[in-house]
Amino acid sequence: MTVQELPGAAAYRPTPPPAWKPLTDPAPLLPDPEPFRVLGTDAADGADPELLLRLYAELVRGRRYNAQATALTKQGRLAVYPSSTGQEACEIAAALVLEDRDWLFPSYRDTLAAVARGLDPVEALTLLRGDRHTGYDPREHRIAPLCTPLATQLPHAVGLAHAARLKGDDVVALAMVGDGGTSEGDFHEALNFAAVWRAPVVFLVQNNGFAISVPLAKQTAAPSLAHKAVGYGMPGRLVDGNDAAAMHQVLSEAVARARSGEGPTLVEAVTYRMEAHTNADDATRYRGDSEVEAWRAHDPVRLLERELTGRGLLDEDTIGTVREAAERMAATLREQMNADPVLDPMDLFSHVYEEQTGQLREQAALLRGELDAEHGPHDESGAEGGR
Amino acid sequence: MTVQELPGAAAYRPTPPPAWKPLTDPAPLLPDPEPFRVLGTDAADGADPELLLRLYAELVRGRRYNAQATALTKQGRLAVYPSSTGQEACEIAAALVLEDRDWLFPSYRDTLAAVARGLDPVEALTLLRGDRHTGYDPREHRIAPLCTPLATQLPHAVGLAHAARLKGDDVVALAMVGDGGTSEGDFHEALNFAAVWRAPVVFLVQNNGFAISVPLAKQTAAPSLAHKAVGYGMPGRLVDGNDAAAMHQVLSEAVARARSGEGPTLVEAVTYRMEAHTNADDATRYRGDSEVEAWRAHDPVRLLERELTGRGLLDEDTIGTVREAAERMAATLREQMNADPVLDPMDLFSHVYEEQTGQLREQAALLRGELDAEHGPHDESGAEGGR
Amino acid sequence: MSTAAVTADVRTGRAKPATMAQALGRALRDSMAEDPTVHVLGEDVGTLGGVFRVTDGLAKEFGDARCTDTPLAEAGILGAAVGMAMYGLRPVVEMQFDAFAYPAFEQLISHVAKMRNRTAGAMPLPITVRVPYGGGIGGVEHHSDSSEAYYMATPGLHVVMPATVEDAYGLLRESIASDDPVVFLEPKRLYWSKADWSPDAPAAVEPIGRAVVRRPGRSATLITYGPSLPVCLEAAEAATAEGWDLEVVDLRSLVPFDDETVAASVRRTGRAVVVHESSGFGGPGGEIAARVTERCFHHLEAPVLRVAGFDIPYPPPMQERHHLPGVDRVLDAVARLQWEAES
Amino acid sequence: MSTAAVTADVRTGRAKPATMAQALGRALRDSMAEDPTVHVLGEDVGTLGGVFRVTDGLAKEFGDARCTDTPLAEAGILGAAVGMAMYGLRPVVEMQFDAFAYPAFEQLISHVAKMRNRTAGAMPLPITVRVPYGGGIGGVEHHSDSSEAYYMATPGLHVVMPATVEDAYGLLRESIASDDPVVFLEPKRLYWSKADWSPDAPAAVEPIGRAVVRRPGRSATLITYGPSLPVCLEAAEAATAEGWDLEVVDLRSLVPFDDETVAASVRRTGRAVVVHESSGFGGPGGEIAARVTERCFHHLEAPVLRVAGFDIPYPPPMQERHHLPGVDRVLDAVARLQWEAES
Ligand SMILES: Cc1ncc(C[n+]2csc(CCOP(=O)(O)OP(=O)(O)O)c2C)c(N)n1
Ligand SMILES: Cc1ncc(C[n+]2csc(CCOP(=O)(O)OP(=O)(O)O)c2C)c(N)n1
Ligand SMILES: [Mg+2]
Ligand SMILES: [Mg+2]
Repeated sequence: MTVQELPGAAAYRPTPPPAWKPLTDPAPLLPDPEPFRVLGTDAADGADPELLLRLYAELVRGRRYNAQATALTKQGRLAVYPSSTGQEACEIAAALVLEDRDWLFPSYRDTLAAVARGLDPVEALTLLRGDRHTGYDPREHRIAPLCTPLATQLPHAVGLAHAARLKGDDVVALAMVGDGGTSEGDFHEALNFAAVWRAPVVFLVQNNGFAISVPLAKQTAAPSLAHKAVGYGMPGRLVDGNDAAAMHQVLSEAVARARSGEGPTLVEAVTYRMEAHTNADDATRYRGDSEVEAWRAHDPVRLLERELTGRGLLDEDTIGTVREAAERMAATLREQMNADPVLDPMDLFSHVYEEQTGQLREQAALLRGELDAEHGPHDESGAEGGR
Repeated sequence: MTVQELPGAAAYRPTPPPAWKPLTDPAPLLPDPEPFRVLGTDAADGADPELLLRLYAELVRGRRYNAQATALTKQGRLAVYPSSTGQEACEIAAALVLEDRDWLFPSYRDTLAAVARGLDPVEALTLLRGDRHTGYDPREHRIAPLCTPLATQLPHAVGLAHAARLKGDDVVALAMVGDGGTSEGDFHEALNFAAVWRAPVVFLVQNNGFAISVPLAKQTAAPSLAHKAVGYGMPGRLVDGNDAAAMHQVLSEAVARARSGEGPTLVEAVTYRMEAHTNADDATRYRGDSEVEAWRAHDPVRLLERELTGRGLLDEDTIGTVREAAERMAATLREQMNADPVLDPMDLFSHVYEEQTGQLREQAALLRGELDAEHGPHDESGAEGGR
Repeated sequence: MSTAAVTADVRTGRAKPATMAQALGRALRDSMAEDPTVHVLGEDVGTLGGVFRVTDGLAKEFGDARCTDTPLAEAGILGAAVGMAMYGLRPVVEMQFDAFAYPAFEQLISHVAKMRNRTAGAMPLPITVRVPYGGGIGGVEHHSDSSEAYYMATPGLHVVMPATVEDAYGLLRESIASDDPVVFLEPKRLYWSKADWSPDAPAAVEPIGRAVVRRPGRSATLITYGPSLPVCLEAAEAATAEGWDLEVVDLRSLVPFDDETVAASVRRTGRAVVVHESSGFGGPGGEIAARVTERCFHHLEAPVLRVAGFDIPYPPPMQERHHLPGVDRVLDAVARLQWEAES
Repeated sequence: MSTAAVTADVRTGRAKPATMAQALGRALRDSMAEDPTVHVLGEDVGTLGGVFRVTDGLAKEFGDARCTDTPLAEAGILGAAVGMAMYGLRPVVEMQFDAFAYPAFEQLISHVAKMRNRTAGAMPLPITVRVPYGGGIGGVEHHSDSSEAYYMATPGLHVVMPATVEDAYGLLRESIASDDPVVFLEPKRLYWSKADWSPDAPAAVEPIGRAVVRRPGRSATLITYGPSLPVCLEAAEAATAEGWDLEVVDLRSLVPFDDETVAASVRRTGRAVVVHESSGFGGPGGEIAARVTERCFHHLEAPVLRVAGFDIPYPPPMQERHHLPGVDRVLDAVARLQWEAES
């Protein structure tokens, strides 16, 4: 249309832009200004004691698991371990709010969530031991492979949840990511797809204050990470990530919301990474003791322990039993991880494609020949210790 | 820290999460629920008549430019043209609010903004004619190359604005993107960097209702695209994109804000693409006439024309003068575009690197030989008509 | 003939002229009809039917849950497809143009290509990524890239490139049926190429991984694929005037690579030229020439030569004919195959 | 010796043992000191000094506006660097690991590589993208990719790979000074390799684009670069026991590629093996073998062979030694160079 073709001024009625209608009402999407808490508040009165005790036992076990895994790096039994010490309430709640048929999408830091969901700790740790990329069948456990490229697992969770919904299956996906990971484009694209598709997904951001050495203030200028939700048209929730009861409640609500077809939720758990980024990291380079100490006073295990003790739900005996169980788990793990995994080098070629290509067959033959020359042709499998 | 190492229960003081302090106050960041308007409202009283007349002349010229460029595709003089008909108020305002030293980052649809900024229309159109990727020196005009990969120009604008700020230069970057482009990861990353760095950038989203055939409702579930701003900690503004006075005011304010060191702003202009996506597109496949007609009643040129006429600032004579100037521009453009561009095929090898690599020299020699064989070795330059 | 009219003919089943775009659309349709887990997703694939109209009619026939217009974000699209495949669907993703697949690169390399391997076979991803690719259609910047070098260098991906209408249908059906991820490169400038083709009894084609001799010959072998096949066939015809009888091998897939067919041809002819549109340096031609030489060294009368796009960013439309390997450039390379050594 | 102690020595100027990581850090420092437009940006490059400590001390010495910890988003980092370069800065971007450069692929391919060309030379982008790359350090999934095939196939990028401490310093200085974008691939497992090196009078090295003969020999040429250079030198030593006198050529850059030095060597020796860690299929070896064969066909006693990483996703740490080309695999390839033909 040229200027000449415009309708005459007489016929012209100025109006507001015709397409303007807000897609959703922003008010209910905004997070409360303070992280939601249960422990130490009146809300704790309504909490189910059994659930609290279960959470407590899991937290203690989780703390012990983290300590044991870190110890295994010192003994050379794990190549690397990114500890979730201090973040156990998030890890445990994420695992516990899901039904068996639901899916968990952990990041590389979330072996504990996988273990709390029931995965064998050794299977959860093969990636970090260095013998297998994924030590378990994701479909059997409905736990996606531990994901190292940050935030890339989030669109997977959306696609899976969407697929389940299309099939009419009652399945929710819960995807975990760090504060640093929220800066990646994949975070944005995943949340947008989820909201547009109303996919049954819960996004759990563990804001532990750092991405390796980079503090949150260099990561975002947002009021909170939960405030990002409104930009996608989904609700954002802010929770005290060290309060296991609060975490359990907020995640349960988000899961229920997803399950009922109302779509995704973004949950920001405010927590803290008590250890270095991994055993290979030196946290003294970028943060002081006083910050760590301040957080130690807000420890998730202690927070719940105090609540339970104060209510008379926990005595020394029970604490002893819980700790013993955790110790047994640790001892088993230690023992299992002390054995060298048995690896077959020929596996390198087994799963690249459904059917080996010509060049893979050639390369397999080459390696076979090398191994034969090394071990003698009698060693049928070529299997050997991993180290 | 294992459970065993935890401080005794007596010494334990539960506290709110130590790190919790909102980075910014969300309230001022949220856009108003209705797009900001000036024309036809009381706010128009305060508008500068000279500015309104200038905007009007530019809108008419812009409309004519769009019509002419579309006509050139029919005559085979442009390979393709993505028209901004209906969006002229956005294009013109974006160009006019910038100082000479500022930078414009246009998307592939924004040749009009570049032309309104003073770029020779032929230079602006070489990309779409098909003779050169970028027909001008971006540094001379402070207009980045028209950007085809959606949203990828946004981080460039941030980096440039940041660099200028580091150098102490008073430079603002204004970057343009479509509603569809907001779904890309680069949009997210750019806005986040801008906010964290407090870079002097204005992000202008032209929400024209469609990304090719995909309507906004399939693109986002957000209350508005401007609501995304809060997730980055920057203010979001919602404007009637067909109201040139409103566009000019809001963008001017955002530019001033950036210039004063307060950081970036996200502006969503609610507008409509009156033509098909490009001349190659068939819009009847995805939208009906009634929607287009509704928007025709809200045409940016007419909206301003009516305001000016109503205020007695515009008479038939002035309208005639303005239209004549637009016609002259169109005639010149037509004429200039009727000439075949003169191209040197050897240029293919001239600007890949500062210095040609060995293989480029070999390949240049090969082409040279072919051209000599074709035209005879007397044709020194190898230059030839482009079609 | 209008697009609609040709389509109508295609649907009747009689062998009638059909374009490659139509055959591709029909392959999608037939795969979706046969297997309810096949889902198409991408930008503008639904209501519009895709910018090349390959997905035309699918949303109407199968609903937009089966053929979905997504938000505009390629990493999100492919990432969502990964999740859908994890749940047992068989997603077919359309990337609108070659260069617009790059935002999805991380998802493709770090997840799509690796998932089967990292889960020891437990979770293969049957995803087909359709990429309209290559030049010759007058596209502006970023609309004409040949990106096969990136994909073929990534273990875990299949890389398939049809060059004929029959293969467009057959290879796409097979790609969708494959439990492995396939990058399916559709030569844009062949979308409107036509062949007599019967949609209801489409000719069976060789499986993925098998190269096909499109023209037998004895003097030298032209090794090619996708958009360069017609160029090579034309060159072979023209070459008869010079007394050369050229064999033309259509690779049809870069991964898997059919060493047998290619090497057998070159052993027979003793000379070879690899022809592709992608840049030469670091492009497929180097791999192909090296493989052929490893296998046929003592049969070679001359080094395997390469005719490829120049090592430059894809030029503007008005310059593209200088960049694209054409018949003359192929014949010039054939002429450099040291024929004097024969006498 | 602790890292700090070695650094102290490096700063005194006397030739003392220095690691490649230290030489790289020193190159950054010297470039920044000399040219105020040089800016370093990336994840953890500031306060932490980078996960490999290459940028250690830079933020302290130059302030965090010159050495900046960015938000965690690789496309954003590289995209911002593009804008900074447009304004006249000279950004040096650190990608934390090879696979974490993939999110920035679109920015790299569609902008960084093309900007000079698309603006007809008006707006070159002097950006250096440092990528710690390759395996052999026991890294888990996604931490050991060799991605040079992607970059070398992209016209407009330089691709540089140091293999020695001296080159690490010299090539990085030159890359930063270059007005063209450089993908600078730092072999992770050589970060801690040492040489006697004088930081205040660093030895001048050959410019980018020049290959260097690291060991002269007459029997055959090993063509290699980056992490595989030490393997080849070791193989050449071991080969003397078999009576082979191997020449070892260090390419130092894939783009530009030094055809002259490589071809001259192979013409002399008549045999060649290309060795690299990157996957073989579609990897640099094919291009190199093809180029060498094109140029040296009648001098070759055997086809150019390739020893490369297998065509598989990079394996878990406990399996990586089977994947990485080692001395034996190189020697086995040398043995297959048809020596019997000589007699
Ligand atoms: C795409 C990508 N870029 C960079 C990295 C390297 N890296 C691993 S962990 C990490 C920090 C992650 O921080 P955050 O998301 O906050 O998670 P946290 O470590 O705190 O659990 C970085 C940069 C990566 N894994 N993936
Ligand atoms: C990364 C990328 N993906 C896809 C495309 C193809 N494409 C060109 S324009 C367009 C729609 C853009 O919509 P919007 O951002 O709303 O801008 P508009 O066309 O409405 O101005 C698409 C999908 C592209 N140019 N870049
Ligand atoms: Mg973190
Ligand atoms: Mg739009």
